[in-house]
Amino acid sequence: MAEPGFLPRPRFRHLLAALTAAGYRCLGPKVRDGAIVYEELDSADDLPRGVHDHQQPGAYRLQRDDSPRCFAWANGPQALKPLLFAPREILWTSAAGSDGAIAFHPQMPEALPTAVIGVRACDLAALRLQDQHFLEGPFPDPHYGVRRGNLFLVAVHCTHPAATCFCASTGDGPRAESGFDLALAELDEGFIVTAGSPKGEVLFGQLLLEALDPAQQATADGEIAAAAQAQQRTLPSRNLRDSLFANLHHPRWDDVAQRCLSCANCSSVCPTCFCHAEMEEPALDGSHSAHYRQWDSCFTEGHSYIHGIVIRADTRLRYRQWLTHKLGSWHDQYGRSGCVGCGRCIAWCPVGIDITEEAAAVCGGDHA
Amino acid sequence: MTQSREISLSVPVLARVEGEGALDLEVHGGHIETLRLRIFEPPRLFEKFLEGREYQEVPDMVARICGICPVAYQMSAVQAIEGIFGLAPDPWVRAMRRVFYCGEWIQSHSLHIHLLAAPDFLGYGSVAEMARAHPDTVRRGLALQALGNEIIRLFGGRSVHPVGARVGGFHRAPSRAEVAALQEQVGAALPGAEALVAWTASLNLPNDAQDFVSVALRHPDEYPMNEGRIVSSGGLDIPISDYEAHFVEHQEPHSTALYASLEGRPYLVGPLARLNLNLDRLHTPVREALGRTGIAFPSRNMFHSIVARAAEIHHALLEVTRLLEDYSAPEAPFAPATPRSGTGHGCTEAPRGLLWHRYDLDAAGQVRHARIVPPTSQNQARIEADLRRSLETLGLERDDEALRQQAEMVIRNYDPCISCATHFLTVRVGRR
Amino acid sequence: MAAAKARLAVHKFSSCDGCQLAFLNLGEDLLRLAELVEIVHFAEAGPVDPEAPVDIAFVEGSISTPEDEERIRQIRKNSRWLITIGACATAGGLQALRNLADGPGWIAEIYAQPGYIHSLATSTPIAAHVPVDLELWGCPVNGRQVLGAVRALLFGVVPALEQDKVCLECKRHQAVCVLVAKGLPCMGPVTLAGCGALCPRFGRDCYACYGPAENPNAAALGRRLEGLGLVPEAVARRFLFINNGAPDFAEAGRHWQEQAHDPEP
Amino acid sequence: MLDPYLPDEVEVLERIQESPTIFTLRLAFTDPEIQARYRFQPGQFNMVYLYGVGEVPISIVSDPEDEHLIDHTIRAVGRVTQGLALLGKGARLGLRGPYGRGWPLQLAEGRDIVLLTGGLGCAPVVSVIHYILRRRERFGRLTILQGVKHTDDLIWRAQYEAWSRLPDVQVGLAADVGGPGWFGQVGPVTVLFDRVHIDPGALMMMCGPEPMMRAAVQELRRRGVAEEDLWLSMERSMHCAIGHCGHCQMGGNFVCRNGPVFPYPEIQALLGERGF
Ligand SMILES: Cc1cc2nc3c(=O)[nH]c(=O)nc-3n(C[C@H](O)[C@H](O)[C@H](O)COP(=O)(O)OP(=O)(O)OC[C@H]3O[C@@H](n4cnc5c(N)ncnc54)[C@H](O)[C@@H]3O)c2cc1C
Ligand code: SF4
Ligand code: SF4
Ligand code: SF4
Repeated sequence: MAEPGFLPRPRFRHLLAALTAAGYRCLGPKVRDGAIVYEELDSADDLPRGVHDHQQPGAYRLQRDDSPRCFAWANGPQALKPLLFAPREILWTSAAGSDGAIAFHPQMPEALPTAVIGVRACDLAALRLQDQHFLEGPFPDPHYGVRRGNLFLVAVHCTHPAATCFCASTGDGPRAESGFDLALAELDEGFIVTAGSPKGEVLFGQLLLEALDPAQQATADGEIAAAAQAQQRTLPSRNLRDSLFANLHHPRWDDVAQRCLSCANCSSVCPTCFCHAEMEEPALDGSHSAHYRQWDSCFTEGHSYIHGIVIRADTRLRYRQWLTHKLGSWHDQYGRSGCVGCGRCIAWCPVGIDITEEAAAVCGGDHA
Repeated sequence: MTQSREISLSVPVLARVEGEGALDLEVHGGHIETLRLRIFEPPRLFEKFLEGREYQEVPDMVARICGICPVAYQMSAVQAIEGIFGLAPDPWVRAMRRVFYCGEWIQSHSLHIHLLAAPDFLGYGSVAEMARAHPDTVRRGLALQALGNEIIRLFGGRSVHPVGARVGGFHRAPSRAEVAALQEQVGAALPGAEALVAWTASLNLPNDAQDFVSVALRHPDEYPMNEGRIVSSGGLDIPISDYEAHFVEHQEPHSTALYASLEGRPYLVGPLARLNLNLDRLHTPVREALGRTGIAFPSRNMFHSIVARAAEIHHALLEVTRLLEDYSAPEAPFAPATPRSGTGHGCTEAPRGLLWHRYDLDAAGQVRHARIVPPTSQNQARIEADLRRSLETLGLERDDEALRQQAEMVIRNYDPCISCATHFLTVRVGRR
Repeated sequence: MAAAKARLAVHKFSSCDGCQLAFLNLGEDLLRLAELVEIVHFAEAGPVDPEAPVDIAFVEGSISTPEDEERIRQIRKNSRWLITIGACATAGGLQALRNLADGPGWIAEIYAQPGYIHSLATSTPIAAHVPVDLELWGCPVNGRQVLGAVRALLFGVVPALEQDKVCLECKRHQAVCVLVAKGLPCMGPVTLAGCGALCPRFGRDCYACYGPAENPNAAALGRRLEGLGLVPEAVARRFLFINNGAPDFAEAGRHWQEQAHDPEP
Repeated sequence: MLDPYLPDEVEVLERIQESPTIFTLRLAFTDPEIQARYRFQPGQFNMVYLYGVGEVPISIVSDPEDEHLIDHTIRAVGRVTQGLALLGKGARLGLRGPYGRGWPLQLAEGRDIVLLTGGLGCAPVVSVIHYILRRRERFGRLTILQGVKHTDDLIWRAQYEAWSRLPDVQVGLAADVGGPGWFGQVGPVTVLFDRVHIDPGALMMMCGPEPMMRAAVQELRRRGVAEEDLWLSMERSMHCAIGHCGHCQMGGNFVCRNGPVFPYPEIQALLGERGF
């Protein structure tokens, strides 16, 4: 791979132009309804220049100052998940003939080459896990696959972790190490650009980058290292599997059940959670029917419903499923924890339940 | 000896009216002894529920008075409350409220014309029957109704009990793209709306001139909707805050609706009253379309209400087009409110006519008292007067079925909304 | 042998008519429905035959007069499937607020001659009077759910009901959480999905018009609302609103009303 | 990419009412090529799609070597299954599968086999009975144990009687609550272990309510049956059947993909643990 180059801030629009010329629609961070979300960028002016976030358990607020930086914030309410694993989509449709015959029609999403700018290290780690889940088993998911194949990822190393972040503890950030096409380190005066894939390399070549001053690299590295240092939260260990399953009857589960709303916000914002329900929506006249899927969660009743029985009827069992899966049985399934330390489930939990705190309380002293 | 036949007719459930009502008719010696439009929507006591609630809750609560015209209730309420807070809606809010309200007129009027009234004039029991013989007309009507709903949804998320309105403006401003898409639909619907005016006028409407007083809002430059002074064909011209000095509500034993009267007499509110009093405020194409019908407005024929509704649909579409021209979303879709105590009045033109509210708020913005006068109770005395006349003209010797049909047609023509009356209607004829 | 069309009725009790509009606003689907089933009673749409036996009876509105009580019993007898539509029929509606207060006193204050008004002191859900086969929540119900129920019954199967909370629906729509990002007292975490998370998508707090969801933790949400700065009375009002008669909300409302009058030390 | 979610059309060749609520649908793909390609193992399941209503997982009970049809024995308990119950010959459905891990029949060859089922007729095990009886010479002694709550719950009474008359087959029936004319034992299914001879070297296949399976496992372990010779068929909520939707998770296992048939050691830790 080529040595990193420097993209002066005024030339950032060249990156958008190059991506657009290469046929991508460009998604990037934008302020909408009081949060930073990934949406289609019309120009570099759409970026959240000088916008900073304050995140606390159950609270998220934005603030502006006159900083020139556009990526001086920690992740917003959603990672890449909704772009690939759609919150709701039709999987196939069926139609009934007058003789009762049924015809099935696959429904593939439109293959829209999409570039996402501003992706964080934790989100890349989560993407890797979702790829494993949806694509690497015996039955690759074509809906996810089509979107994944059309994705171009421009990562930005994290320099402004929120109070809820703990990617350093899970080993997934704040530096984006791999899984991107291009990576950016933001400095006041511009960006250090690194290519991370053959696709990225091609684009890198079109950017007419300037040579990098080693001092700039040092500043960037220093900021990233400081970002790791600044993180306040940690998980007791990277592998809590045995410890969690040894504590299935810990009183803390009852305690958290008093506070938890069983609202599924945490699993919905979690970039690795993959649960979904399949549903059917027939036309009124019965002539055709849509079979769709939508995000589900282990916090719903439907998640564990089997003919008349709900396996996890109460919140204690639901919260326990979430934590034991996320931090425990994920190891059995994908060889690592399902938590990438993005902190979203802490900030976006309406009552501010903190996964790191709960894990520590349940696992007590008995983790490695 | 039909003349001396004694009649006792009861229509226990009136079809194709909103809410439920009944009509009792007692005829004795060829004369109507009793004629009662019984509204038995059980009293829902909204005015009491509102007491002790915060001002922000009011728009969501009053919407629940009527599923067919929730926007009207919300608009009268926010007007009254903003009046107390000294909050004048900015031009964007004012314009978008009109668009929102137009959606309701279009929806409600199309529903009434096609689903409730037109089957009468064409001799069908329901729109489904009518659709078999007049598929295109019905389809056009349903499409207009759907478009009205769509306009409400753009500002309120749903057309029944929309969630977008608030004191100070709206919770959310639609995006430019959404507005552009809507504009396209509105443009496409215009020719159909214009044709609807001619179509309603071509129906075999009874020729039935009568004497009545029209009451409506009047605005210096707009066809009245979300503000104005209260005027009447009898020369009344008052600010809305003077309503209680001229209009009196009283109770009748058979009805949970309160009857309103103007200087002791029945009066008419609603599309025909509005049109009669505001012809000069209509958009030119609507005036022209009305001109081509050959009907002379102001009209004294109550059955021209259906034509007035069609004209208002046409007008509302043109109004939406005008208001959404060069649309852009504002910084904030609402102005923040600072509560203070006081009494405020709100009066807007619901699809069925004048909808008057009064609120007393305390310093924290909580409701101390509320009073709501819906259009249907204002029309109730007028409907009974019309019925009496109309049945006598038809001939009381006619069989019960004919009387019932005539009675229902007359009532339906007013588009009474019995839920609104916060009360309702069934016909019961007794002949002795 | 062509099977006889299913017979359908729509009945109304004390309500705003908004749920019936779920039918009247169907557009072309209304005509389609009229072809699929025989609509034998639906006063607002035309057919009037309230006593006819039917396969499916939709019931809007709450019970608030002695005549209502009798009528709903008759409807139950005449109907194979009795489905309530909306907050009024399912939980008593906004007007159930009178159950908490002085109904007759209120009538006296509004009507000069309260004796003319024959009304019960309460507004109660249909299920308080007769067995109900299916409850569709919402103020108003949405047409999609109503049609879904009809379609399922025509297929000969039990309709599927939405069970998730508004929060999950809100996330599926990728709305930004108004509680977390704006500190608004949103009821989404205890409210049944079905509206499409309209309020949060409009930037405002959900006011629970779809009623309580399964497994609602009203106590935890109440505490959170208080933490956002609501006084106990205001927390109580959040629960005692459109679905004040739903047991989970009624209980939470009572609790916070007590807190307001008798705050714990 | 092939779409793993998309069903193919099947036709009901025959419908057999087994009990008031249990029925068998005999199905075949309407496309003969798909039917010809279709192969499965006893213990595997299909996703059966009722048009306009939904999909449910149902075990395959027919013989894997019968290339012409696929049998499903179904109990009408909910929306989809009650809808399936209304179907007759000629009706069309959607089907995709087979899915999951079936019974360890290779491992079972030459050995005694004990089949233990609880509750209402347990379809996955019936398929094994048929399978073994048709290849009788390849297996040792066959023991069929069935426990029910009420004597009335027993279906296929005649079948059990017929099986019990076959050479080298023992049948044991137990009901929690006995009734008039009941010819089996009264008590939990484990009482049967004293009535029949179980060779500690036998392979156990079981299917039924989890508390029953747990009790049986404990009892059999006491009697010296090795952990890895105990095989259980598990049931969980399943929407996709291919390990994507997450509903069927039981700890680290996706029951649809890693099961539904498990050797005891693989699920030991969470078997009977409420909430998993
Ligand atoms: C591996 C395995 C094998 C099994 N084998 C058998 C067997 O051989 N015989 C047997 O009788 N049983 C078997 N079962 C059990 C059987 O799967 C259940 O009894 C069955 O799923 C119950 O379905 P139901 O009729 O209650 O439908 P429900 O569970 O009510 O409905 C299921 C479907 O409805 C749709 N749906 C659900 N909610 C909604 C909604 N809100 N909106 C729209 N659509 C919705 C979904 O598509 C869903 O898949 C097996 C189970 C498993 C796991
Ligand atoms: S089981 Fe729960 S934690 Fe695991 S993926 Fe599903 S929703 Fe997420
Ligand atoms: S932990 Fe928080 S976000 Fe998750 S379900 Fe419980 S209350 Fe909701
Ligand atoms: S968000 Fe809540 S209040 Fe708003 S429409 Fe939905 S259920 Fe009703």
